[in-house]
Amino acid sequence: MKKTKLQILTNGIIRENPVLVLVLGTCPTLAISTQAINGLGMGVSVLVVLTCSNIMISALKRIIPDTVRIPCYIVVIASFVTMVQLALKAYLPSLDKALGVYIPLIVVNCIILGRAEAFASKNSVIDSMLDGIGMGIGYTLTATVMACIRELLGSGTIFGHTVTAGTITPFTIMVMAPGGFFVFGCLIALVNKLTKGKAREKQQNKCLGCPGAAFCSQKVEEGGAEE
Amino acid sequence: MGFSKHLNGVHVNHSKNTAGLPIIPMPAPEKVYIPMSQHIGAPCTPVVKVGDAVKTGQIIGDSDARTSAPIHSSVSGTVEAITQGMTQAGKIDTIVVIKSDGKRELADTVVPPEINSFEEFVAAVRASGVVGLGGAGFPMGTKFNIKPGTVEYLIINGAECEPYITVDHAAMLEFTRDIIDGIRATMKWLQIPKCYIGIEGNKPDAIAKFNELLKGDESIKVHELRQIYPQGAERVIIYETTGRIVSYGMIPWNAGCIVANVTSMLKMSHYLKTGLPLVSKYITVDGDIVVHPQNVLVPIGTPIADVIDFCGGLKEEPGKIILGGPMMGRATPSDEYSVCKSNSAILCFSKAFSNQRKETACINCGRCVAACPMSLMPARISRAFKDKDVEALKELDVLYCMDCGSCAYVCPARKPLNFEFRQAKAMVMEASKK
Amino acid sequence: MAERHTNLIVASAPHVVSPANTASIMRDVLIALIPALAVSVYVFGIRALMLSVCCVVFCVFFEWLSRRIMKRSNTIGDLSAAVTGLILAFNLPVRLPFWMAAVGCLIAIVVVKQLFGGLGQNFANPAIVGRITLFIGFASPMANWTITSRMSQAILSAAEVDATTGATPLALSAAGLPVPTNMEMFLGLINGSMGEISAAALLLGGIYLIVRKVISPAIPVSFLATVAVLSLVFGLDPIFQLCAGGVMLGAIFMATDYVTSPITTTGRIIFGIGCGVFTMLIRVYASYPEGVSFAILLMNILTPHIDRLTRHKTFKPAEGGASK
Amino acid sequence: MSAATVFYIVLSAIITNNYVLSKFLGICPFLGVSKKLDSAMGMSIAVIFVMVIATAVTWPIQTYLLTPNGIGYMQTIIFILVIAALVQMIEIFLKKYIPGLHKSLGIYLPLITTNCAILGVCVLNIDNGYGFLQSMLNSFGSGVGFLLAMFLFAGVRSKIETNDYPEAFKGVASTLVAASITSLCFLGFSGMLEKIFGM
Repeated sequence: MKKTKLQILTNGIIRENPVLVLVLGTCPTLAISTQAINGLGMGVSVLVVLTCSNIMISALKRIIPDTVRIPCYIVVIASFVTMVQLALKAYLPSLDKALGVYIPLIVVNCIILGRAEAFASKNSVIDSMLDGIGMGIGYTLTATVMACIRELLGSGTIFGHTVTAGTITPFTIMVMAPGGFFVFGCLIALVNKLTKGKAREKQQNKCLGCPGAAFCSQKVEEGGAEE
Repeated sequence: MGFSKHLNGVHVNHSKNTAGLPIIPMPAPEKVYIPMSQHIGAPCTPVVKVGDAVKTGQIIGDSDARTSAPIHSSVSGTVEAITQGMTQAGKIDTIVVIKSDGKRELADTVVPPEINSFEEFVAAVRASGVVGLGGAGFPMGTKFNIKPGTVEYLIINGAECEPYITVDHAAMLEFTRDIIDGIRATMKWLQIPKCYIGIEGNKPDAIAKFNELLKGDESIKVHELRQIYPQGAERVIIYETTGRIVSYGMIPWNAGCIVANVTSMLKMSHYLKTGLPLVSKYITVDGDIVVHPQNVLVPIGTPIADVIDFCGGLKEEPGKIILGGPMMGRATPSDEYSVCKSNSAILCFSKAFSNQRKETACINCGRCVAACPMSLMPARISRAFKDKDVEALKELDVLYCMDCGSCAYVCPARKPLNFEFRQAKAMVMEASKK
Repeated sequence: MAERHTNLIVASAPHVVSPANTASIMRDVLIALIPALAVSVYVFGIRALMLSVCCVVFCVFFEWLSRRIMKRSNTIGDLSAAVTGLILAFNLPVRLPFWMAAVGCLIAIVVVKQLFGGLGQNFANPAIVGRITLFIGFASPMANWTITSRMSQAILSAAEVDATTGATPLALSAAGLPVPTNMEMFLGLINGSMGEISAAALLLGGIYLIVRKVISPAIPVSFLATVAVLSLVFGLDPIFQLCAGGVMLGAIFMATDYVTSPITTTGRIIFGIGCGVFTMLIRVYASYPEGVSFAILLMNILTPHIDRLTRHKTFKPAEGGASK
Repeated sequence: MSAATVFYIVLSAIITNNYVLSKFLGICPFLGVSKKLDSAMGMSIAVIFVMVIATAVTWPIQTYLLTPNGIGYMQTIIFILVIAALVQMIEIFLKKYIPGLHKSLGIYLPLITTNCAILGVCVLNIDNGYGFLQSMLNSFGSGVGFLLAMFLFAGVRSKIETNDYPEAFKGVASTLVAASITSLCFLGFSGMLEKIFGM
């Protein structure tokens, strides 16, 4: 069944949300979601890199030889990441500082390589762009929502604006590592609940988006690599 | 002997209410229902016809199979029917129904056997119809049919570790001499140099009596067992008396031992002396609703209900009737079934007593681990069983479980652990067949 | 003809069971906690009782609610939620706002226990995790100690100097100030978390549990012994270290939680030693004054490995055949 | 560099700044390969191996090639390519010369290229201004920290894998909650190393 353009765009927002359904890009999401602004910043950075690299890879898909496609994808992605990194450094130095090492790590963010391998290398430039935007929005929304929850509970603010701070003692553990894992787990459970378990089936089938699937020929565990 | 560690077990309330009571013979009932399969091995075929007159001790069923034991009439009278019916084991079996004439006349064949050789001894043991009377039901003639001189230890199991049951105790006090004679005959013909009589420490009078009669005999020793369940389990009593370990899939003979129940030994001894085969069984009748708990000598084939009536009946509607001890015995669905060779107790419990198990979640308390005489990890086996993880079950040695029920007894979550393990064992066997 | 019974109950052997069941075990734990609760009410006043009741009620309520939302059987009858509530209360300072205590109960019961499938399936002790999350999440209210006139002179005079801290004996010791006498420490005339102040009362409860065979002495003994030995190694007063902070409460009531501790005696001894070592390491070196709960949580996490390595060897001949 | 500094760098990378549980690097394998202890350990050892080698290669590249030539901004591209090439080479090398090790680590190696902990440690070594030896120690410590987290979590998962979770929490969600509780206990050690080594 061929998807319409709109479906491609909205696919990534809920139904195949890269973070909550495909469980990709967990590391930066967990790490930077302590403040809503960081979540948004990270989300937009990923959105930009994802869309650009999707377009580029889709455009180059006939030129890139199959055997070395992964290194090529990496070079493309790394170039865009470097651009974003330099742009942030120049125009939003405080955000760059807050996101720190996680900006260069966008290179190994499984979402981007995963979409390159799973979608952009097989679809038209327009479709790939829409997919990139959709997935990027899905990622941005998730990172921002998660960051908002953690910031509200852990510091009593949202985007730095006081909400409950001062009236209710903030539960600071929410902005620490355990809070990150916990809120993430709860959000995934929420999506499971909303999609009545359909999301979970996709979570189990890790290979759907795992870039490792491209390299990996053997089963690491059950539910490891297929194809 | 080079062993110091004792096996684990559980402290069970002994509830030996009938201890010290004499064994009262029960008169022949109106009819006896004798199933043709009362032992492990091939079932017997009836050798009598409907309408035949039979006498007490006459063979009514026999088989040619190596592992089997003949079955004798327990009363004198006429064969009323030979039918297919349900037995207490929950199986359909041939049942010989004999209408008693009330006289219990002995058959002409009841004469002491003449024994001059090992072969004659084994034949006599087989002819006595004795099987493992502690509950196992393994034919004694088959057990003794080994190459003489290959066994180092004869172990007489007088542990009677199950609560309530006291018939072995009573028999040991009443027929001490006969038991010793049986042991000596066995040791002589099977060329066994050493014998241990294992008796649990809660029967000091029996221990004293044996010690008194065995004074000066170094080859037969009484071994006082600790008062902890299950000392009477075969692998446990072998280890506790000799320090030897019988592995899964092995029989005691592999470890140079033969184990016999004390009542089996007594019944065999009686046969050697009088020629009267196993036609009646000592049975403890007890439980919270029995009017007169006591030890009874019951003709085999007597319906359970008749035995209960003989003990004054029940105070209230029963919830459970258990054949055997409360730890390993079988709950019978109906009291119409008849008493078999391997039964040693009939325990009747009220509904309130019977409904005491409500399963909750395992809390990992470790009581089962501390209780298991085989040093298994019941909590983990239960988990692996729940996960249907055959590999883990095998690795956890579930096959070594001997179904003693210690784990389920102590479990505060009331999990039917040994029942699960029985199914787990079947799963492992099934998997290894493939 | 005798009366026939053909509808008897058929169930698998064994047909008798030991008297202890989950609820009776939990009831025993609750009973064992009473002396410590009494001391706490004596020292801190009636709010100690109120906070305890609050925690128990919230825990039981959350247990009931979460089971209901998950459409599962009601399990509040096994009293495990009540035990968690009371132990969690014992880990809180007496003036902690009720709503914060409720957050702790929510984490303990819902997040740590019911999310993992309920009683017996959690890998970390609910009360411990509840305490740690409160301790880190609400750092200053959780360190807001209360001084009452029934406490040791050392604490009262320290409080006069600096009325805001109301320091615990461990904090006094860390600051190099005079500490309460060992007798005062043992009896519990000190401040600290509500239920952990009185070593005497907790020991009384522990002895009750051991006598009733609810807990095996393996974990408390190895835990306390390790703390004592390491105190000597670090040149500290072992009695003080044993009575201060949450060691007694942890060793007797939290480390012994069946679900989250090893199942064999050897495993339990290793577990207790591990708890003792990490407790002392954190006390001596880390920035937190107290390490009992972190130590127990770490050992909870290590428990599957301990269990794996301390499995009983099946009773069978070494070479697989019959041994002679 | 004193022995105390060596221990401090290694131990703080293992415990207080644990890559997985406090810096959230390498979460994918932490969640994906921790089901069984064997594979968790295999993966961890492969990670330590690659981390150390990757640092040994990237640190000199940055210090002697990129920085002097003013092309520090090429860091990301160069590093990821180097790591990818390195992993390939290690795999080929192992396959040819140490087949035994290849057999046990081989299947994990390809997955490591995109393990963000590797690139993360290389970049952080530069960002933190570590010297070569410090970088190597930090990489080794970080790898061992990853191993420790994997070891602890594999135990936890073996215990809880077949629990009766609520419907919505089956799968990854409950694993994350378990990770949350596991990461709690690492917080208890904060400040400890500074005090021990007087940093």
